[in-house]
Amino acid sequence: MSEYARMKFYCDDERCIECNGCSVACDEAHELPVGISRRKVITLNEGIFGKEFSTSVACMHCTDAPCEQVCPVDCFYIREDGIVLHDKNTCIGCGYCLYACPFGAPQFPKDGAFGTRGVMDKCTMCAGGPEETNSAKERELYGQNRIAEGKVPMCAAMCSTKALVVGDEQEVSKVYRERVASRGKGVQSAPYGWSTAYKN
Amino acid sequence: MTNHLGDIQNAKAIIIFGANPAVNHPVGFGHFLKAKERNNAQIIVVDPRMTKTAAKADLYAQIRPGTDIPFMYGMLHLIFKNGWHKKEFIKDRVFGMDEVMKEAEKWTPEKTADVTGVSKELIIQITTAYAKATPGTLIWAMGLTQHTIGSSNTRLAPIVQLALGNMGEEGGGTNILRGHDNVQGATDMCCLSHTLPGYYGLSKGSWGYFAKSWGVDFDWLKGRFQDEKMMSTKGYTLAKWYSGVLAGKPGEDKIHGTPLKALFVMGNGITSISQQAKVKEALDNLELIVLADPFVNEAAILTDKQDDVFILPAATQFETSGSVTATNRSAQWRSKVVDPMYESKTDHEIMFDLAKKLGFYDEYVKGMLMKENKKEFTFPEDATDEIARIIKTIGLTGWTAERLKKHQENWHMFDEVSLRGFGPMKGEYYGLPWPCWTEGHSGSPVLYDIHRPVKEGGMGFRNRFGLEHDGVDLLAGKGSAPAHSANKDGYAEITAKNIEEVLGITLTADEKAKIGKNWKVDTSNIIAEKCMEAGIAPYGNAKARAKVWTFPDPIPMHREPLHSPRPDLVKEYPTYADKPNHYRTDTKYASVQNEKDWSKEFPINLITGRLVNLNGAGMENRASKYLAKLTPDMFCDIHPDLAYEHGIRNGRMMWIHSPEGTKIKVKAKFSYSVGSDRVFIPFHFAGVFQGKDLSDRYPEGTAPYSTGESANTVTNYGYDIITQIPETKGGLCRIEKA
Amino acid sequence: MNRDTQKALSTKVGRRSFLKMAGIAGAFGATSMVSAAGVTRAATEEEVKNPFPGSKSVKTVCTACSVGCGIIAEVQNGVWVRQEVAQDHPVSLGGHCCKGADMIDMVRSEVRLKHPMVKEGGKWKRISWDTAYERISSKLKSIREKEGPDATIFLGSAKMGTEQAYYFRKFAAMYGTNNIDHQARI
Amino acid sequence: MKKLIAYLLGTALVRAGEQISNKVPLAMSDGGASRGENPLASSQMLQNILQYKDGFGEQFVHFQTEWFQPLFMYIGIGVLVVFLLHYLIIGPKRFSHEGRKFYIFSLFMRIIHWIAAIGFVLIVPTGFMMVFGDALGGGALVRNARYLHSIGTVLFAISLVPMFLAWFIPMLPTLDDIKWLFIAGGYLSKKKREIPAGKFNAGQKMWFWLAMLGGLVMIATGALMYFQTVDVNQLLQYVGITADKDQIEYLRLSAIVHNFLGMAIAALFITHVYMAVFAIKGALDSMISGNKSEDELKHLHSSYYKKLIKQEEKSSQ
Repeated sequence: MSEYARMKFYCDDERCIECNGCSVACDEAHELPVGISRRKVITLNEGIFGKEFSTSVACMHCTDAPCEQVCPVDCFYIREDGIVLHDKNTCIGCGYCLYACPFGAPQFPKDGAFGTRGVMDKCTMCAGGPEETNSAKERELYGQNRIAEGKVPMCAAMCSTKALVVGDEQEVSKVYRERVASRGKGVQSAPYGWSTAYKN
Repeated sequence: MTNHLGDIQNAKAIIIFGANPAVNHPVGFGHFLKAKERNNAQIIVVDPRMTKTAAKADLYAQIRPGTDIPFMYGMLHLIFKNGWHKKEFIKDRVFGMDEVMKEAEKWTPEKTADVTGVSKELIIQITTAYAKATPGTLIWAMGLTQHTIGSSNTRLAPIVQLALGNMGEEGGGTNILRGHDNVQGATDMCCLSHTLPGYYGLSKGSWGYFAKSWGVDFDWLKGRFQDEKMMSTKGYTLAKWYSGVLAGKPGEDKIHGTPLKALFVMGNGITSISQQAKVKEALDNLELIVLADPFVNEAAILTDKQDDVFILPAATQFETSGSVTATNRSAQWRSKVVDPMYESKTDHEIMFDLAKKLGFYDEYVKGMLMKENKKEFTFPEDATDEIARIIKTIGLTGWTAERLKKHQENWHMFDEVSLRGFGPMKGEYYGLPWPCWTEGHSGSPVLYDIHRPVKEGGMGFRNRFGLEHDGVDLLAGKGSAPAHSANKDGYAEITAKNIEEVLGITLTADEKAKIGKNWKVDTSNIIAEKCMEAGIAPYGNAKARAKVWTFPDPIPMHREPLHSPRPDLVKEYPTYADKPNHYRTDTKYASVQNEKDWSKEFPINLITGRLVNLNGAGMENRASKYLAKLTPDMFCDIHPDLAYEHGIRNGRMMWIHSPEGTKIKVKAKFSYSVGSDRVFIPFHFAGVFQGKDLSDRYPEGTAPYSTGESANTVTNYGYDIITQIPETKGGLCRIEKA
Repeated sequence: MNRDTQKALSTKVGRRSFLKMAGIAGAFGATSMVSAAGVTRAATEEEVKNPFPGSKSVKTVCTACSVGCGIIAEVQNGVWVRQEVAQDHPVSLGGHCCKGADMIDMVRSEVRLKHPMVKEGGKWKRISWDTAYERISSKLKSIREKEGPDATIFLGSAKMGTEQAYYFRKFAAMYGTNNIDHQARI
Repeated sequence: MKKLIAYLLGTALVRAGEQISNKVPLAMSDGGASRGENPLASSQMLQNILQYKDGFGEQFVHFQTEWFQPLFMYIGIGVLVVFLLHYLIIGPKRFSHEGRKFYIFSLFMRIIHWIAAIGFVLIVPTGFMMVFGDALGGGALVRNARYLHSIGTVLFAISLVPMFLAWFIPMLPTLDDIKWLFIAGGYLSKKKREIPAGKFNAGQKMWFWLAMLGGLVMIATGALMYFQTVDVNQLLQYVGITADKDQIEYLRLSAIVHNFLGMAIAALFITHVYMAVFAIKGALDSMISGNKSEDELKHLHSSYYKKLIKQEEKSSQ
């Protein structure tokens, strides 16, 4: 395990300005149907000075991912670098992963039989799926496989203020610590959402 | 923008008036946030609405719309009183500050608080925070300009910076965030009714210079106009062109010129300018409408005109190449990505083709052939070089196509914070921010910076208005010339006459023969080259004018908006007298303001602004499903308290009525970002007019994914006294449940 | 329920490559490829590196706002297939807001105007460019002759390139009017 | 819709509703939830991350990973084993189908019953298929099972109201039921004797009430999981209940309830099938023809039989 990077997301709410760049970059990069937003930007306390803040939420690619645990058909698999992926051919669209997910990440398009809910779709950290790497089939089902190309996932790469950071846990933690330190405002133990996602 | 976005990271304090970079320039705002992290810079926001920018601010003042001048005077009052101003700087480099000081004395914190609606304590807190942290940068955008006193606003803001000595400093300056991608470039090229490219005026001299530079006969050019007088007469503006059509109708503003019959629009969302009802009426009354756009220009949807409305598919900027000037005066080269899609044609192709049909094609393109006496031109490269050859006023000489392309190819070789180049780009700043005086010049990342030599971007203030006024020297004081200058003091703009004296050089006879009359028309570029060697700014080194003696208000004065919620203050700060022949149309001021107490019937302030997912009239963004889904409907931000008074529920429809009798039907969206005395509406929607859905009027397959009421149907009458920019940020309205 | 993650990994992930990545705040870290043994055919270098074989990258600039963010467009056979990230651009560092992230969609939008049209008797009618030019210019000419050059107004755009804007101003000048303006007025 | 409900429920509730919708949500940039769109995409998502441990999320994960599949397995296998043993050891009851027949079930009721029956035949096995989806390898097979599960539910839902209205009076508990329970319906002995029971015995009543009330809950929870974005708070508001739990919590709770209740229903369904098809030979016939033989009726529904005879005597007098 240690040989590989452990990929994590971190959204800096001091920097996130709800520009929706990440969300649209993702929609666009993977050409998602309109009903799907793999990544969402959420603002709390809008309009209240001193209290408003925004953050970008998507699949966090959790350690011991609960979605993977509850899936009744075992369609999930976790790569050694921690990226949680799933097989759309196996998925039955039951929605259990959504119930298990603390981050509300799994999405369900209305493209199943008779316009019913189809199989689950979620952030792949731009790592595609089980189909052949960079094949047309993979792109159609899961979107781009930027990780295979050695590229940064689209949302973080296009984040306007570099609030959204992705990468190896060590690197992300470093960025986080640097920012906390330079702001000089007390040290939070870990980035927002990490204790839920990564149990540390 | 005097500085640039990366330079904001050098600021120790950032004050933002009427701008919302977090929404309008998100990537630019990243630099603001970095300033906060790296420099512990305080971000101060003064805005009628708690914007996304304010959400990241340390201090925020919810100002009453249209009272920026009182607020800034309130700041100046405290600055002068506490002696926080830079006395040396003012003495050497500013003209007329004493009168500003006198006016500022009146604006005590109490007085300011009363007018602006911001508490006295907060004004003091903000001023202290801002004045004490230098360098501080001052940011503004449309929130400051779109007022009847917009031009005064934009003068007082730099005055604050001058008083604090923040001009010409890294991390300081007045940084105006332009809207569209190439507002700066298009403005520099002066698609404006009162200037020629490069801000050359409409005088006979300017026309003569251009006729010569375009390689056409001046008399031919003159013959194209109605007469020589009209050649030097300002035209109608985008803001009020409708008056030119509606002239003569009862109740309409009188015009001074030919009534308009034909409209040719290329890439302009005229459904997003104020007085939409009038715009619609004007469109209906035209004989010919031509709209060239990649998407349907919604003017075609708005109008009831049944015939002779042409829509031409124009290519996007990704289907052509050329340069684009960013907000910081940097030029970037756009390479063509794909060929124009479908049957669309590039903008210039359409213009060239029409010029052929109208019979002036040869004259039109001749300027591109002149430099090397070519037979054929390549667009845009030869046009870029043509511009570089002609435009001296803002120093575009250095912007050759070759250099701009090299910058683009090497954009990774520039520093984020200073824009300074490395390696092959050493000695140049990214995009060669103008003035870029010569083909070897580095570009000027920070305007009016005297800490660096002219050839590395240094300069003083421009000498433009004579050498003295009322017996006061207008040239800069002793020792305030840019670094390494042959002349350490103030000096006049460089002409053929004074060049030898100011630079302390002697020209050869050959040079004397070639040299132009002055630096603005010196196509030989000898003046600029010599100036660089001597460390002299060709445009002189003068004082900045705090007082503009030719303006209606020589120093900026507060005047209430035409529709003010404070009738008591209207008496104290009345607007201007009506202005006749303002860009060919009579423009009303006092007569509107005094017509009645508007605030009785229309008690709510109406503010408009942008959304992050849309820009301009919004057509190109609403045509994207991903962007349209973020805001599927036109809405109105309304405080729950206000909504409750009117029985309006969250997510339900409401009407907004304007003093002009127009109305729009929009969805109410509860928000605390506005107080209960104002509402906010975004201006990107069109396709619905006063409650009537016009979506069946789109040609098949061209309707955007979302349509809505245009905010500018209800923005109030009112135009800036100098520029005729419409007052969209300081009007009144009445609301009711729909 | 017991999950055999190990099994899933070895069968499903085997043929892809992992990398240590530092995709952080603009730093496009060096990617060290540590590949695992393949069960099926290993993806070729080209397949892994480039899902759009033979495409070229074009540097250009976003048209949304005046910040001037860099865009790298991947073009394959004359089609803009992907909007790439200009992570090394000195102002934007690859960043985009939602509008910028969606530039490719603007160009490829299905609701773009596809051909010239004219409204006749309240109905939109498709016409050729030649017809459009012919009709517009003859109408302009007749208005110009009857009412003078000042009866026409040209509204240009801050979305044009600088050269185009310059030529737009020149167009009005040679048409013979100062009735020209653009968005800087608002 | 709201107007209709207002009419039905009276104005007091509407006023309560108005107060709710005028209540200002603290976070209004919620991806459209305040505009009546997907409640799953609301700003509540953020709080949900923090409150994950306090809500049903972890419990759902716990139940789903540790309990549901084994329990379903035990129930499935257990019930089958018990009945197999019962069949082998005690054996089925046989009644004479000669002689007199009593017309017990009208055609309408039989149709209703069979609609429900088809529904259940679809629902229960497909439910099991989903629970053991991993063993089946997921994919189209299990996905289609999920669709069938929904279709079965529609059939069941159609039958629910008429069945309830027609049978709920005879299904009310009586003293006989206690006696029936004491002797476990007589199924533990081979002896043929009269079992105390009305038209329906206590076992049938249990099944009826579980199928009706439990079924209602199953339909509600299932429908919520199926439609996912139907705003529960909004629905509750229509019936005058103020609640502000987040949608995802309702979904999680639904999943938990649906599974546990599903086990009980599945168990009784199997029982019902076993009884009708195997344990009492010929019992099925009464749901086909509507007739029950006198022998069967006399023994298994003795009280009802007596009542019928008494009525007969009365009418013949």
